[in-house]
Amino acid sequence: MIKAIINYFKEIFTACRTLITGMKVTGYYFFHPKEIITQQYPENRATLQMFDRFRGEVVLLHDENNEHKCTGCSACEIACPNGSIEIISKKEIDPETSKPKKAIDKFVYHLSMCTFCNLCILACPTDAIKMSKSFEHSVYDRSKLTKVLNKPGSKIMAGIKE
Amino acid sequence: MNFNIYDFTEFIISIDNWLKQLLSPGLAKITGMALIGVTFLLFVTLLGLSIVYIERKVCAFFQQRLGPMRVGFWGTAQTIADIIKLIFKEPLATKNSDKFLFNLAAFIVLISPFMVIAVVPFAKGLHALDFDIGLFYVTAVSSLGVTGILLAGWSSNNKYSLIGAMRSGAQIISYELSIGLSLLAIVILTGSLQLSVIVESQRDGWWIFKGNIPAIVAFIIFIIASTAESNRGPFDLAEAESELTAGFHTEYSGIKFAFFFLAEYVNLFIIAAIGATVFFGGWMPLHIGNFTFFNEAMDIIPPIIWFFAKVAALIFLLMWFKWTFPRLRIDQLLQLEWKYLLPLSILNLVLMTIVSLTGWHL
Amino acid sequence: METTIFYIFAIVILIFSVLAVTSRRILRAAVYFLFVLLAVAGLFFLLSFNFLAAVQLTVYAGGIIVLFIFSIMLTSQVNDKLEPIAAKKIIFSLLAAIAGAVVCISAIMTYRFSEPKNIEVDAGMKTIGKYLLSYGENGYALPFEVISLLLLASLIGAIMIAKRDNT
Amino acid sequence: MEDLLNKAETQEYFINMGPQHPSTHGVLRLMLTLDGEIIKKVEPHLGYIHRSIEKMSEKDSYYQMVHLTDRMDYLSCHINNEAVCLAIEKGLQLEIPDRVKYIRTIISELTRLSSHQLWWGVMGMDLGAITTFLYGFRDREMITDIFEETCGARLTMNYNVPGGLMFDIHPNFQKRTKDFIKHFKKKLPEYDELLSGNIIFTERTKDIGYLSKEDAISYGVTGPSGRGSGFACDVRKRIPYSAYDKVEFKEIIYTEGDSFARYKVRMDEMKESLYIIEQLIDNIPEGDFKAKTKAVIKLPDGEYYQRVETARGELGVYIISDNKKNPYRVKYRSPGFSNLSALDTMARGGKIADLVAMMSTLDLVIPDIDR
Repeated sequence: MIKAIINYFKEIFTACRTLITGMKVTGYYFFHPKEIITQQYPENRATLQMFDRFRGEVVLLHDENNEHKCTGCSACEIACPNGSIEIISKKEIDPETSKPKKAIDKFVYHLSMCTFCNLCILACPTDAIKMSKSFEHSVYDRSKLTKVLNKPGSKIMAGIKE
Repeated sequence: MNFNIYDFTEFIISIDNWLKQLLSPGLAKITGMALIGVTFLLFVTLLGLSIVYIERKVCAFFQQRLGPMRVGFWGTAQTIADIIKLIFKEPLATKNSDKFLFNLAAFIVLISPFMVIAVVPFAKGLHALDFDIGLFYVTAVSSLGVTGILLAGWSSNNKYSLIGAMRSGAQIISYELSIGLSLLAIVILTGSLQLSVIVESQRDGWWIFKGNIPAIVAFIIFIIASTAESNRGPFDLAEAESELTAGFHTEYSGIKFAFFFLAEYVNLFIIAAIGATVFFGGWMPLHIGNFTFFNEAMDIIPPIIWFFAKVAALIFLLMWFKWTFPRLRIDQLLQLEWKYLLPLSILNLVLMTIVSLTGWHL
Repeated sequence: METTIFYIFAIVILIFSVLAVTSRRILRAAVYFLFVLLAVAGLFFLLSFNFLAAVQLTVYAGGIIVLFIFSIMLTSQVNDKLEPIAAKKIIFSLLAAIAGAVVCISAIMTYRFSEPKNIEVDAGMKTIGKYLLSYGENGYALPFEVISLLLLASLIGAIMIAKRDNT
Repeated sequence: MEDLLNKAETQEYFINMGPQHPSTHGVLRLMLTLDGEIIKKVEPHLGYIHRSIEKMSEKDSYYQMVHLTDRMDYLSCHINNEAVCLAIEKGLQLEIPDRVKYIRTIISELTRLSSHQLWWGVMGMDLGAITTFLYGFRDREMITDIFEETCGARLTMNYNVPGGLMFDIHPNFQKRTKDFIKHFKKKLPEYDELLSGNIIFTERTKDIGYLSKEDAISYGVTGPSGRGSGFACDVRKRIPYSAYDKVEFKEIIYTEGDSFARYKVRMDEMKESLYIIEQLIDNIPEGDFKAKTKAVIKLPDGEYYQRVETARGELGVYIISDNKKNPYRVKYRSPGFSNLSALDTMARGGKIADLVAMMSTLDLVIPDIDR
C-alpha cells in the first residue's frame, strides 16, 4: 500500500522531469537567437549562390559572337524521358564546303515537362547544353514555360561536328 | 480630472462624477456602461492582435525561425493584415448545417471571456466589477464557454467537428474541478473570494512565496488545468489538427473563424491574469517582508506594469508548453485529471488547511 | 434605471421561454433555454444576490445545459426535427397554461403584499458560508451534509455504470 | 441492471480519413469504422496518386527508367535509383568499380538519415509537437545541401546511372559529410530529450499498435517497422549489396512490436547509419566513377531481381527483358504497400489518435504505395 503511494508520487516526479528536459531544449533555442537558421529569401537574392551542379533548367550556351555548339543531332531529344526537348532542324548551306548541312532551326524546351534528370546533358556529344542555376521558374502563363533556347540569329560555332 | 498612474480609484471616480455632472443620473449610468463596454471591446481586440503576434514570434524563436517579418517592422502589422484578410473572406457554411446555431456558436464562445475580463483587477482601482464572489464568479462564467464549442461542433454537420466538440466538452468539464480546487487553496489563506482583497493580502509577499509548498503545488495544478481548459497544446485535442483537421472549428471561415481564434487568445490572457492575481499578487509589486528600502524601490514601478509583466511571463510559460510537448490522447487526458490532478488538489487543499491552521505560512 | 433593466430581462425571459417551448429543433430549444437561464442570473445580479447568480451560472447554465446539449448531441442529428404537435395537444396544453396563469395572476392580485420593512439582507459570501456550516438556529449543516452524501452516492453510481467494460 | 447496460448498445459509424487529411501525409484514404473514438476497422483506399510508374518504365530505355524511381519513395530516392541500377548491372554482368560502391553506400546512408530525420519531425508533429518538425528539417537541410552540391538536386537527385554514377563526388563532399556527422552527433541527443524520453510521447506510443512477429512476416512488413516486431529483415545484412559487406553495423531489432519499438528502431538506425558513413567516408578508393556501358543498353533475355533496403523497408526491383532496348515488364515491390496492409491489424481497438501515431511509425510515403 505504502509502496503504491510512493510509486504514485515517483511517477509524477519522473513525468515532470522528462517534461522539463524537453522544455530545456526548446528553451535553449529561444534564448539563443543566434542559432536561427531562417534565410530571408527575396532579400538575400544578391548573396544567394546555388551550387555549381544545381539543375535549374536546360540552357543552350552561346558565346559572345552569338554562336552555339548545337549541331541538331537530337541526341538530347532521344535521351529525354519526358519529351521535353524538341529539335526542329533545317538544312543549311555550309559556307566552307558549300554542301547542305543539318542545323537547328529551333531548340524547343518545354520546362513544364522537364524532370531535371540531367540525361540530355549527359547525352550531348558537343557539350552544347547545360543546366543553369536559375530556380525561379514561376510564371503566370504556362505558355511562357515553352522556351526556344537558341537565340535569334545565332549560328553554330565553327569546327563543331557531330 | 486627476490622473495617478499608481492609483486609478480617483481617476475612475472623477470620470464618474464628470458624467453625472453632464448627464441625468440614468443616462450617466448607461453612458458609463457603454464606455466600459467599448473600452473592453477595444482592449480585447488589441489583446487578441498582440497576443497572436507574440505567439507567432515566440513559437518561431522556439523553432529557430524568425516568424513574420514582412508586414511592418519585424512583422508587427502581420496580425492586422490577417484580420483584414479574414474580414474579407467569404463566410462559408456546410450544407445541411443548422445555420442559426452555426452562426450563434461563434458569438457564444466570446461571451464568457468578456464576462470574466470584467472582474480582472488591472491595477489599483482599475477594474469594472469588484464582487465579493470574485473567484467563484470567474469559475462560474468560464464554464459557459464550452456551450459555444459544443454548439459549433454539432451544428457544423461534420463528424470531425462533432468528435472535437465531444472531446472538448469532456475536457473542459473535468478540468474545471481542478482549477476550482487549486484556487480554493489560496482562498483558504486569504479568507475571501474578492479579487481586490486577494491582491491586498499579498502586500507583504506573493502567495506563491508565502504559502509554503501547498501554494506551489496549487499553482502547478492550476497552470496545467487551465491550459487544458483553454484547449491549448498539449491539451489541444479539440482541434487536434493531425487527427481532426481542425476539430470543432473545421467548417468555420472568415470572421467567424476569427471569433474562435480571438476567444482562444483572450482565454489565454484571462488564465494568465487570474493566475497572476491569485498566485503572484496581481498588480502588487514585489514586496519582501519588512525590507522597507527594497519595497519602496519596487513601488516606483507602476502597478499596471507589474500586472502586465506577470501576465506576460505566465503567457510565455503557457506558450513554452504548447511549443514543446506532444498532444495527449483523450483517455490519458481524462486519466491525468481524475487520477492525478484531482486527488492531488484535494490532498493539497487538506495540506493547505493544515498550513493555514498551524500558521506555517508567512 | 433598474426597473428598465428589470423589464429588459423580463422580456428576454418571456421571449426565449416561448421560443424554447415552440422550437421544433431540440438543440435550438436547449440554447433558448440557456438564454432564459442567463437572463435569470442577470435578475439575481440586479438584486445583488451575487452568490445566487453565480450558482445559477455554474449549475444551470454551465452544468445542466451542457448536460442537455451533450445528450442531444449523442442521440440526434443536425437535421432531426420534432414532429409537429397535434392540434388536440396544443389546445389542451394551451388550456392548462391559461388555467395556470389565471391561478397565478389571481393569487398575485388578491394577495396583499406588505411594504418591505427595510430589512437589510446580508447576502455576502461570509454570511452564506457561516450559515451553510452552522449547526445552530437557521444553520444548514444537516442539509449540507445530506446533499453531499447524495452527491457522493450518485458519483459512485456513475463510476459503476461507466466501468462496466473493464470488469 | 446488467441487462439494461447490455441493451444500451452503441452505434458504429463510418468516417473518411483522407484523401485530404493532414496526417495521412498525402492522398491516402482510410475508411474508418468507429465506435465512439475506438477503431473497429480500417480500410485503406489507394489509387489517388497512381502514376503507373511501372508501365511508364516499359516504354523507357534503361537509362531513362531510373529517374522515375525518384518519384516513388521520394524520401529514399537514391536507394530506389540504386536498386534499379543494381538490377540492370546484374543483367549486364558489369563489374562495378569499388569507388562507385563506396559512394553509393555513403549516399544511401545519408538518404536513410535524411528520411529518418524527416520522419522524426513529422512523427512529433503528428502527435502535436510541432517544434520537432522544424528541428528535424534543420538537420536534414545539411544533408540536402550535400546532395545538392554533389548530385545537383535536393530531393529527386537521379545520381545513379546503370554502370555507376552520373558524376564523380564533389571535392567538398567528404568535408561536408564529416561536418554533418559532427553536427548531427551533437543534435541527436536533443531528439531523445525532446521526444523519446517525454512522458506524453511514451504514453502515446508504448503498447499502442501492437504487431506480432508472425503478423509482420505474413504481411511482409519490412524495414524498421518489421524490425520493431522482431523480424530480422535487413537486406543490408542478409543479402549485402554495394559496400555493405565491407562495413560493420548492427541490425537493430526490437521485439516489443509496438509503436515505441518502431520509433526506437529508427532512432538507433540513425546512429548506425552515422557509424557506417564514418567507416567509409575516409576510405573511398580511387578509380572511375562509372563502368563502361554502351550508349544503348540491351539486357539479355531473362528475369532479374534485386532487393535493397530503403528507409522504409525492402524494395524489390523485378525486370523481365526480351533483349530490346526497353524492358518487357517491370515490377517494384515497394515497402510502403506491404507495410500499409498491416495497418488494419494494428489499429483495431485503438483510438483515432493512436491511428495517427501508428501511421507515423509505419512511415508511409503515399507515392511509394501507389507508384
